[in-house]
Amino acid sequence: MKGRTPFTLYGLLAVMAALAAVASFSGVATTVLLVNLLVFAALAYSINFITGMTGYVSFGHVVFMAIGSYSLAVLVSTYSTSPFEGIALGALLGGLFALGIGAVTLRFRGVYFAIASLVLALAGYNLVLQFPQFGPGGELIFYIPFQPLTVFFAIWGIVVAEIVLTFFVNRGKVGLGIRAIKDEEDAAAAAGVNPMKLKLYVYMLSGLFAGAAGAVFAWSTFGVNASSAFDLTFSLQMLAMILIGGMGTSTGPLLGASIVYLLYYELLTYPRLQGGQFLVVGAAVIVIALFVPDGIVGIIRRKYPSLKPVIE
Amino acid sequence: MPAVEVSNLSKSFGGVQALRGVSLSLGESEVLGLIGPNGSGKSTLLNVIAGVQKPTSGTVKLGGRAISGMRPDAIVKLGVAKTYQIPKPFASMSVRENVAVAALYGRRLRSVGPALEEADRTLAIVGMGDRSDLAAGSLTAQEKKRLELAKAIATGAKVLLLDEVFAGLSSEELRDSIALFRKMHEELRFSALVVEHVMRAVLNVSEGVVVLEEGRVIAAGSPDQIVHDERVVQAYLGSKGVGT
Amino acid sequence: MALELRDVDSGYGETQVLRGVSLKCGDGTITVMVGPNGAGKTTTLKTVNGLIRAWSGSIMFGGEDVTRLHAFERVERGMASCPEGRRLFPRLSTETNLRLGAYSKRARDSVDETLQDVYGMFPRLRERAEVRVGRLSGGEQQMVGIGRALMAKPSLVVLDEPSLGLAPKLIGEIFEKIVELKKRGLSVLLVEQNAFQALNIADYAYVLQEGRVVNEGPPSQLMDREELKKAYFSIE
Amino acid sequence: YVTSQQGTSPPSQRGTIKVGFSISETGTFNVEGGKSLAGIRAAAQWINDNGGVVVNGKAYNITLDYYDDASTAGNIVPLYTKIITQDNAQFLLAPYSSGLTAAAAPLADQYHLIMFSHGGASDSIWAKGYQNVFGILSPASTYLKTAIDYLKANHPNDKLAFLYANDAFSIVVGAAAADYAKAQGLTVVYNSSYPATVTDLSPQLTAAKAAGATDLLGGGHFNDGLLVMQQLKSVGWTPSFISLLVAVTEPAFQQQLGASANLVTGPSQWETTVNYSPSAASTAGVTYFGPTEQQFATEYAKFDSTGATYHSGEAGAAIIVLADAIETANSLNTTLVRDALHSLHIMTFFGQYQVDSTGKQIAHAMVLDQWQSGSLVVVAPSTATTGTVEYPYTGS
Amino acid sequence: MVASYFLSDPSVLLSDLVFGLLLGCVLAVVAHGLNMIWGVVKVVNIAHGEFIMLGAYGAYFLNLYWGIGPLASAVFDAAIGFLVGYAFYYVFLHRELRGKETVSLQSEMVTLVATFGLSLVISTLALIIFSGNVVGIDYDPGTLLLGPVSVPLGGLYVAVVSILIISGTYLFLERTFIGAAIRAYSQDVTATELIGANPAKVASLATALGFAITMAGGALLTVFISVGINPLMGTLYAPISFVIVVMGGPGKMWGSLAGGLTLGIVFDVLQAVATPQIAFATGFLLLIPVLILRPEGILK
Ligand SMILES: Nc1ncnc2c1ncn2[C@@H]1O[C@H](COP(=O)(O)OP(=O)(O)OP(=O)(O)O)[C@@H](O)[C@H]1O
Ligand SMILES: Nc1ncnc2c1ncn2[C@@H]1O[C@H](COP(=O)(O)OP(=O)(O)OP(=O)(O)O)[C@@H](O)[C@H]1O
Ligand SMILES: [Mg+2]
Ligand SMILES: [Mg+2]
Repeated sequence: MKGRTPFTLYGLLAVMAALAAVASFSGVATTVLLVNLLVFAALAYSINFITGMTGYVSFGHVVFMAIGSYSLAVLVSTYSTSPFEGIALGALLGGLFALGIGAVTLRFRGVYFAIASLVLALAGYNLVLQFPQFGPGGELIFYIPFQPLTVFFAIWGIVVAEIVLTFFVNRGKVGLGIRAIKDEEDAAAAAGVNPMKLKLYVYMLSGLFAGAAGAVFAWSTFGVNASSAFDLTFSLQMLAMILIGGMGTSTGPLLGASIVYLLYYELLTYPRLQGGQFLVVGAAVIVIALFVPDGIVGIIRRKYPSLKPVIE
Repeated sequence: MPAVEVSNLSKSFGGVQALRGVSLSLGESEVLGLIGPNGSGKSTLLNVIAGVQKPTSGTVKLGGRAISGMRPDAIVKLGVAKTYQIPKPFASMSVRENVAVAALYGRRLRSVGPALEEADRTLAIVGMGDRSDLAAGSLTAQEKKRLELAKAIATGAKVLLLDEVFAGLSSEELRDSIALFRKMHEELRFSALVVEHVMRAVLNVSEGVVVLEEGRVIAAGSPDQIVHDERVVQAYLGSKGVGT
Repeated sequence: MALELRDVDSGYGETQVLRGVSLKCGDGTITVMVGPNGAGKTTTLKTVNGLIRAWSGSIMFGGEDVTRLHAFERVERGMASCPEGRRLFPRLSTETNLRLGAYSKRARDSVDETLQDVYGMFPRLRERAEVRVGRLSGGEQQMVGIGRALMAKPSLVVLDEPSLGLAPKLIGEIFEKIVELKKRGLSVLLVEQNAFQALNIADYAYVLQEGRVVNEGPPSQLMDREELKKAYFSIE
Repeated sequence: YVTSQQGTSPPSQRGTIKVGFSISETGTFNVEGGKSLAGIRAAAQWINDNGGVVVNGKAYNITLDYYDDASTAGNIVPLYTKIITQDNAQFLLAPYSSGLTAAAAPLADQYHLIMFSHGGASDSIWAKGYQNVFGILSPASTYLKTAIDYLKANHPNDKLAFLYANDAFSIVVGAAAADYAKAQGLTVVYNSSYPATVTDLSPQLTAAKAAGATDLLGGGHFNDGLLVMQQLKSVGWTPSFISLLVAVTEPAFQQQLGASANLVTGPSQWETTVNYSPSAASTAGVTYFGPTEQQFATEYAKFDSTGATYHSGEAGAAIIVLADAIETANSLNTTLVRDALHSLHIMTFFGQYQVDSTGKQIAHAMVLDQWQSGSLVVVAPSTATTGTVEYPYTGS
Repeated sequence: MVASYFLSDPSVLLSDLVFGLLLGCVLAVVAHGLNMIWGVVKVVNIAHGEFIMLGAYGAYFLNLYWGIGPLASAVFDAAIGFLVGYAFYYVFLHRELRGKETVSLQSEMVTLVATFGLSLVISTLALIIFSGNVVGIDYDPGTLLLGPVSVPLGGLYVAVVSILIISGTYLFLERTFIGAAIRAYSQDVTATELIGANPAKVASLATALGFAITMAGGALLTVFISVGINPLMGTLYAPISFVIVVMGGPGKMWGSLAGGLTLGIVFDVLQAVATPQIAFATGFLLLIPVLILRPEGILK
């Protein structure tokens, strides 16, 4: 591992550079499309930290996204700050909340953790409605100029940071410890791994990036609304993306997000499918989950073992 | 000063009293055998010392310092490592990585590279060098036990708590394993608490033997004394067991 | 012939483990298989009870070709096993685990009697009847594993290292129990590292090495009894 | 001006005006979206069949360029960017709901295109300083005004309970109504909101009853409207006057509740039964534009056999007003059409249209409906009524 | 301000408790089907809500065309659900689960995502076929007056039926061989096979039962809260079901009832003393202390 050329990282960064070039030089329609794609990729990477790496299914992950969205929306609409401050606050609060929440919920394993995270999303929705600061019915809308390229580079930066971190976490000390936890948590502790510390660390990263991505999402939609900010479908989409791409890997989330989002968007704008696109998306998700259960990275790993250094 | 000092340790699970005031001390570099009928509390004792379970009462001291109640990972870093009676390998990781985890975290190494090197050394010592790239999940039952031992050693622990690492070996393998153990002990000078039902192993590796029954120490002494202790024969070895 | 393997190949995924294994287990006899670590003993038993498929060759059980049958179908025909690692249901109680052993139709009706039988054999388990099996000690779990196999009222029991983790006193008892099973007309296929005691009760033995049967015969022919005796309790 | 004679210029030689928008055919707003879409298509079809939009003597057909936004805010920006920059739409309609409208509105300003909002009634949209966004609807804060005016005039001693959903729209409606009622000197004894995901409202209803309320106003969506009605029965409370948002004006409300729907009232932007007509327009001193009520209903039936609701009306009306503004400006230029939209004061089948300087609707009036013996009767305001309020509600 | 009415009139508290209990039973019965599938077969059925919805539509159409009441429809729904469950097992789960020693995390994720896809497909189809318009059943057996408290009979019937269903499944799992095998399956698939049970048969039966209960639950749901039946109604009940199952302890049949009642009472009583938002937030967050103090659910 040590000294091995990090092909994967170079490859991913090259892809990101290419995306930046495309976003800068092709039309606005492409740019906004890439913004959405990268928002999903950022979310997929964020849930990958906790679910992909440790196997703790974060069912209510959308709650961190909501924290980010509201951070930005409150700052921009109430205090008229720049969206960048909103992203910073979203990331900060996302990370802090993850630490606080994780300190309690990461003690629960398996389904218990999954549902503990789910109740936070359900409760969060109701709490947002309780406080008028988050707007009537949890809706805050704001008007700032439409600057697709600025939004693009904000989310681009977030994804690049996630890629680099995912890569190094996976390769490094933490990654080895986390894989041990994923397989046998008690035995990991008996080997000297402090499971809580490692889990909290990746959960914090996970919350931080989900917060940042949520903030960009609010920016790109000029507002936030309680029922969509806490929409559990987001959590499920994130899980589907990492499963389809390849759980825990540094290429998987980007692959999964691209496939799911582009398929979805293509179908959305395919005129004859109006209203029925979810049939196709749903069917595709079913087929991929059942027939390619270890994701695209998994297939490549099995079929072309020689490509391993490039994809992992 | 003894390496590990256990005083008056009790542990109950709901109604079950697994340990009832166990005291024993394990000297520096000493190998102590721990035997007793099934369910007499041997594994529980190891678990409590290693911090995997919290004692109901009593204390465990390591080099004079109380460690009872500490987290297992903290105890490992202080130099106490345990194997699982039912092996718990990190199944999806390679054998090498399994051991590297223990080296990396047990010895507080900073990066993966040196840990892998340490893992290779340890695997060579326990004779599993040729298995290092296999997924730990595909090892045989015996190899998984050996892997447990390798992990414990790789943590750099000065005190090993070994739960039935000699079980299930054929006669020849047992002979080799005993020799291996002695060699390692000579080199590494660790102290060890060896839980074992295979008497040949207990008698050959340990300087002293402690016998548990229903959570109590019922006898302690040299291997020779123990084999001939009436109570031990009665409760554990079985009258027909010895010598036949 | 209770069981007969003819020229069986098998393994995991792409890895072949067994290479042309043939063995027989006569009606009402105890057949023991010994061999070094990794020889393929467990793999043989798994192929016998159907947890893995034979790649080629055939498996006859009670005069019927069971090569293509699922594990549960073999149980239904009277083959019960206590596998490596025991495979108990950790969150169910001891008693439920045992009762589940009598799942197959042949055993269901007499479940209560068989249960008393098993408790008679392992009184310790009666005390632990209501405890979740996952919380039992290693040896106690081993007893549940053997007990559960017996609950199936089998004509053949397949045991993978039943003495593993048992106290010496109990090991002696276990082997006595196995002999008792034989007396009741059961056939036993046994893998044991406790070669001395195992061969002591065996009618016939096989030695496996690297997936092949390298030696077979009545135990008396296989090994020098005196040497074994020494090997067991000697201080080296 | 759209002539009612066919064939000013044969449709084949006409130009086209592309109106782009996204609509919720799936997701949370699928029902409202479906009704809106049918209304839009019906209105556009009617205009095209009746001479098109005439600019400088040339007739134009309205073509619609739309996508399903799945009720999801994340889809709005990519879809509208595509509509604007790739499909080259000349005018825009907003999506359904104020949240989605907020995501689309900045693009209208950025690309200097008119955007007509037909399904976003929240007042907040008009407080953001958009240049090009116009509304057709009465804003949320005025929804229950007609009902309160009625109570003030006829039953000033009633004690009012307000119970409404906690979503961006309903909470503005409810809170503004409670304030308005107090300002009118009525007694408000209970005032509470609930999340749309509520599963049991009996505690609220019991509390309101215990507080001595005689009238119940509020609601939010179809589901909770129904829930309120059912649980009124189970908690044993029969208010004298009930006015609920959204649910009441759906035919399914009456189908499901049967007799207990009788005499329940609800505010509505529009009903197929309202009688805004050219003669009503001349009484009000404004011009009438577009299809009559009857013509719209006939056209609508071709696109949706289950009948028009106010969502159909408001969305259709947006197209009609837009067409009139283009003809008034006699240009397709955004700035000129925008000026026209600011100065226009007309009546359509949907009611009056006039906006303030922010683009917010000020002339359109809400109506109050009441179920009477199995049919929905418009009981207020007087300009649109087809019957009078029956009081009190009896529960059967 | 709400709290004061509540304090001044004890019958209000009593009403809220009664309504909370009834609500709890309704919630319990819709969660119960999930408990079978998820707590027992370990399949996180994200499409749970969609099957509740289908159950509700089943009751609606039976009522519409044949005038059958929701309670009777529940039986019919259960039969359909049973078949659907079998189909579901063989289409969705069999491939993934067969040959596995235990239901691993990977398998849980796979079935989770696959059922997510299924929920998209079903709700989209439902939108196309049923249209988004809300429908409902006009079924009102009246109310029972108990002093100052009025109890809706519909709710009472549902409560009784849900308790019957829960006791039935409890007895089935505890007292029959196949029931015990179902519990065993979730812990070790290989071992289930070794006791002579066909794992596919065991798992498919559990799935079928789970679906039968889920769809029957959908029908019962239309009684107490006949809030509109619509293609998206599942999104409301699915998350609540998940919380209830964990609160009561997955795989514990009475756990569904314990979880349902807890949520029902907390929701309704707190709705009256505080706000509904606080009530829901508290009800959901209550799961956390429950998990800390009783890691395996409210029931022992
Ligand atoms: N988590 C637990 N919950 C309940 N009882 C337990 C638990 N762990 C152990 N026990 C009980 O405590 C007793 C001691 O168990 P322990 O595992 O220490 O025995 P042991 O001496 O290691 O036995 P063996 O030689 O069979 O491995 C046993 O009766 C066992 O059933
Ligand atoms: N699940 C598995 N996947 C891949 N290879 C396996 C698996 N289980 C066992 N093997 C391999 O098959 C070979 C034979 O293993 P088996 O378990 O049959 O040996 P054994 O004779 O029972 O040894 P022991 O005495 O250690 O129990 C070994 O080389 C082992 O690595
Ligand atoms: Mg033990
Ligand atoms: Mg073996």
